[in-house]
Amino acid sequence: MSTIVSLPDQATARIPKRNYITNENGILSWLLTGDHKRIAMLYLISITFFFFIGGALAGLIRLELLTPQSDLMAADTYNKVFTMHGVVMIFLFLVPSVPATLGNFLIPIMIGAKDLAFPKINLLSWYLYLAGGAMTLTAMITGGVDTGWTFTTPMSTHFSNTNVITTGLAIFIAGFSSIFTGLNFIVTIHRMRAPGMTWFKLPLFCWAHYAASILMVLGTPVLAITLVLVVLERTIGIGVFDPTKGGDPILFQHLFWFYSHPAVYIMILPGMGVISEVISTFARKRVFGYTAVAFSSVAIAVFGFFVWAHHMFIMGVSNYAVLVFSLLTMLVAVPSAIKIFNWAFTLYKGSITFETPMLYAFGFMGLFTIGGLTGVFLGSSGTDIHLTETYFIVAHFHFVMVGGMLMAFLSGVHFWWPKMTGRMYPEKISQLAAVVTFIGFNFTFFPQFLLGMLGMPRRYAAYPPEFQVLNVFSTAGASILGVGYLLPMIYLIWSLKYGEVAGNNPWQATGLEWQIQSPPLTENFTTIPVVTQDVYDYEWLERQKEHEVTHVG
Amino acid sequence: MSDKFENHDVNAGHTENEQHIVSPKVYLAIFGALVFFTALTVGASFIEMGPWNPVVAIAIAVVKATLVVLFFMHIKYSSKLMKLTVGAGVFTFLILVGMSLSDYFTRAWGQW
Amino acid sequence: MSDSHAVATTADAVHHEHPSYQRHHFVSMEQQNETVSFGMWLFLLTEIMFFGGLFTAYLIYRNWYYPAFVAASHTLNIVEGTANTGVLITSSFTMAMGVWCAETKRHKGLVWSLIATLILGLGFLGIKADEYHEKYVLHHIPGTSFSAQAFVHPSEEALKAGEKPIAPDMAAKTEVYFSLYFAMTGMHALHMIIGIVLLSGMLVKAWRGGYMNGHIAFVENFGLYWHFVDIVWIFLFPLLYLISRHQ
Amino acid sequence: MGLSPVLWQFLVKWMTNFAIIPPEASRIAPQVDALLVFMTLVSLVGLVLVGLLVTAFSILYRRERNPVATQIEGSTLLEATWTIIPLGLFLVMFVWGSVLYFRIYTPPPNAMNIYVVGKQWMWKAEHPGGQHEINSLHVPTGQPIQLTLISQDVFHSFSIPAFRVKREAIPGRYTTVWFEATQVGTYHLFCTQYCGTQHSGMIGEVDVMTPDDYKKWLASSTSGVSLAQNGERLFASLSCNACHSGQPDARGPSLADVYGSKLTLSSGQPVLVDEAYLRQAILNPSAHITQGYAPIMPTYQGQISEEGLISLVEYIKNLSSNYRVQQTLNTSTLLPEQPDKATAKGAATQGVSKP
Repeated sequence: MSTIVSLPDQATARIPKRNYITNENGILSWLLTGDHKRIAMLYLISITFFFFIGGALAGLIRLELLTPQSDLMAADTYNKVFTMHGVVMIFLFLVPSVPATLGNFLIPIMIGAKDLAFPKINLLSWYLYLAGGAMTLTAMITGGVDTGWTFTTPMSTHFSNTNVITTGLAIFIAGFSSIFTGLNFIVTIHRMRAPGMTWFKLPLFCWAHYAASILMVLGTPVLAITLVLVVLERTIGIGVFDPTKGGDPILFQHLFWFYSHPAVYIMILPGMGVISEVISTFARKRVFGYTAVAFSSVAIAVFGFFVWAHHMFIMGVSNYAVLVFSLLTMLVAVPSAIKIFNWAFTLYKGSITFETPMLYAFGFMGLFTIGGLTGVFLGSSGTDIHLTETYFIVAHFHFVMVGGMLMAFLSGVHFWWPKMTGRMYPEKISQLAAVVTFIGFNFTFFPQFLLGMLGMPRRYAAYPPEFQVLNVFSTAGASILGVGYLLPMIYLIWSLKYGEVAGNNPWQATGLEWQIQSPPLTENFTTIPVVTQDVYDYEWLERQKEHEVTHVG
Repeated sequence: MSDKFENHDVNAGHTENEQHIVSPKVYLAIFGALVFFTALTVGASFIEMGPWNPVVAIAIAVVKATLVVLFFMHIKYSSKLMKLTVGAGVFTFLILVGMSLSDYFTRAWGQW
Repeated sequence: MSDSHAVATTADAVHHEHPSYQRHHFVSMEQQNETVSFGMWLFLLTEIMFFGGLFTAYLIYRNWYYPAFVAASHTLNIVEGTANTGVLITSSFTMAMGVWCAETKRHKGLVWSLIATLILGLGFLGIKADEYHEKYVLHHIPGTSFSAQAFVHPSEEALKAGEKPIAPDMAAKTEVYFSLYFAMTGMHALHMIIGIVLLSGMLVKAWRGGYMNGHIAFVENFGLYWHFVDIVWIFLFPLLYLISRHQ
Repeated sequence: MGLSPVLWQFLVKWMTNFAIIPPEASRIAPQVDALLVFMTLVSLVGLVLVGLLVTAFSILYRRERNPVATQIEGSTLLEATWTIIPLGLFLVMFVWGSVLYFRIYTPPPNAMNIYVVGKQWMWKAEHPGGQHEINSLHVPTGQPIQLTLISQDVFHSFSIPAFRVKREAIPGRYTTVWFEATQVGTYHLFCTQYCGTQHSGMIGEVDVMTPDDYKKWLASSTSGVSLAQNGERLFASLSCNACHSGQPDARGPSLADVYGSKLTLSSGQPVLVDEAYLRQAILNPSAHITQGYAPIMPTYQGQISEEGLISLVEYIKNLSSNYRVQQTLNTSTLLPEQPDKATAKGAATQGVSKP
């Protein structure tokens, strides 16, 4: 199979001596850095750490569900394990994953800026993230928490006697990390663009992050205040969510989902941004209908605020509210459909190669399509009654988040790895890993759709024996999936030392980030670029290369 | 170098480099208005107006807040982007309040 | 493969003299100032939504338990509440004047405005503390010590003032009111305290002659924050203190 | 090798038990399944379409065959197509789903009511005839059954996959769902809302019986005291009848035939008297005062358990004359005058909450 990879001559090629990694030495130069690229790397390390913690917990869950009885662990342990899995994966991995690592690293470079608008706040947000993570781990080690990541009242306020307060405050703090990241991105994209970098020359990656940032800035504080109220209710018993004192537990649901539904768009939108970049690069084509894809991101962000009560259809909200929220849910599904088809048609008349990031992107498209369409099953109120709170929800959510978001994350990490480290990852084994991940994923989560259809409720430590076969499939798939995730971990670390030198633009991609050295200088650009070319302008790139050949070569 | 940064930002629409300095007279007038409206809202709450009491109270609060935002916080003299930002905040706030309340108000409509 | 910057076609070698307070990644001071104030506004948006959750809760329960909200609201000290509104509005005014003084480089004016703002801010908290203390005495702080007895059997003077006894089940709902009262004014007071800490630091710097070189982004943005806290109070005051005072 | 017999066993088990949907055992189930099938088909078509496009383009336009890409800006027509067609399909699903939703949550007037109380970690079903069941539910075929659900502690969710119905049991509020079973058999009953440690133990069985069998079961498992009878005892022991005596000069309104009627509250609001209203009027009386009466009723919050409330509600629902109310009142004149103290004496009666 042919490839577009063009690496410099390995015999002579060297990683540039001066770059953001070698610029300063010593641990303090990392811990006190204001450089968005270094902070991105710090984030990359810390979210990987939490991903493997969350993954280990997922492994425990799957092992427990291998048999119908709760034999590996007692029911309360199981409850703590799945709660921690949810909390760690959602608040400490999925929410910061692409934005805090790839977004942090790339957004300033993509728009031609030297750094994010507020480098110190960027660093602060990493420390807040760490503080939140440390508190979560503390809560986990000192007895765990068993409310589920949704902290449903009055369970979390009056009936659970586990570390709800610690975990709640941990999420509160991690939430502010997310707010600051989002705030930084919005300001940066508005104010720091290089001359000539108009809104419609922004890479779709930036549009997606812009949309996600709006959700972070406007949604997260509502979660924060809700958790504060839960903590106050636990500590002094204020009774805002307590039915015995006249409070309404459904109000908690409203406030919680006002954040937590947009949160899934916070998680998926940056992934969609990655996919746009990757598909364009490996099809050598401008993204089909750039404007539609850009605006669909913003549409998802705006509509994302209008649909939260679809998590509460059977919870006794008013039937009129159910109608309205169900209708709006159907509307928010449309921009996602637009994106999928636009990506598919980007391939049309392209010149396609199949490097690892592209394989992950294909995986994303398939799995996200399934995840999105099954979301419609749940958005339609009549079928929601049967499917909600079963493994169907679990499968749907994991198709979107793990199948969608994690695929996109891995796609992006591979795609920008040469830029971040200056070295290529080994192509063959990483293609293998992509395929293994895809197969393992389907084995793990597709049976869960069937379990959900059959009515198996989620969060069950023990289940009726007739569901065992599908659960065994799922657990078997999870072990394949685990291998799929460990492989990149290993070969990416290996490539740090032994990978081929990547050069500036191994993929022949058009983004500004590919026109500078890899790894970039601390200040990204020696002089601020003036953007004259269009976005995804491959013809410009060709001319540029010819120009170089005639003048340099 | 700085001149290159002007006016390329078509949508953001920040056009003025000169910080608009609001004169103390304006501040004093706004301060007077705020004190007046505070007295008005306290007074209004002692008058029986039926369902209009909360409406009047909220309306006066909105007027006061608008005055503060426009003048003390300089939004009147700021770029479109800033105005849009404030608008977005208010809009999302209203979504949160309005759509949550819509559930509560319509619960009484049916037998549910 | 050349080593870099294919894009940066126009080599712009002209370097202006940058003031020391310009951060390296900004091209110009205008860009820096606009960026910082935009960032501040976005932060205020998160604050709006932060209080938004509380306002939602307030509006729902006010609708459900209107009699309890009326009765509980009447126990608040309207004189202190109104005085506090005045204090906060005045502090907003002095803060605005402080920003003006900084803009026009009036050192004395800035220092005195900030001192006035600080005193007014502390005054607000003082009055608030007195109100909280009154609630404590009356057992109106939610939690174990809460008692709604005063609403079921109002005292002689309350009856004279026109208060009517309310049924015990509705009286119990005053706890929801006071929960929200303390949550909302408590969050507001917390913002005030944070503001006063920042203000003190700013005052010290201003005292030593800071903010006179035109770099007044901190003063301006602190002003935005302070006004925002004022706005929150502008809404809290009628919602909490002025429910059907005529009854 | 060691694994293969195990795997084989599983495969056989799976093939023989293969099912992707639970049995259709209620009148609504086939209707829900019809929509599910429609959605699945649409999803499959969409997925296959995307898959085909991606595969075909990947083959046709791979670099070997098409070394130079043709840049295309986009196509408004195509984009409009894949905006409008999905939108149309989603709207069809929305309308169809909403119709089903209203069917599932709107009980027919002739539905037989069964109360279900959720608590950590069991379901207690209370039949009007006084049959109590824990983690099981006996229902006849061919008869619409309405479940009135409430939780005593945290959120629970009452789910019967074979009937395709599910409803949250909320603390402090009645919710309802209804179904009409069609197939005799035993089906799963799950709590699907995570409710604490033994969440997965909060499962039970729904026994669907022929109407005849059901009658036999009713007769054999009655506790001897119907809900209404128990409610009557509570009514007397809590001294409700002291005020709600039905006499013209009574301090409380007459409760005979109050269920289902439209009352005007003291605030001037009209209100329909249903289970939820009755429950609220006992716990939070002051907001539910009938026009013309003084707000003197004490609250019974914390004094009656949810089961007790259900009994009272059921009693009031079935109260069509005040004859027996006055009878009990006359026979119990020996009881002390203070209504509040009387509860101590009545604590033995089932339903009064024990501290």
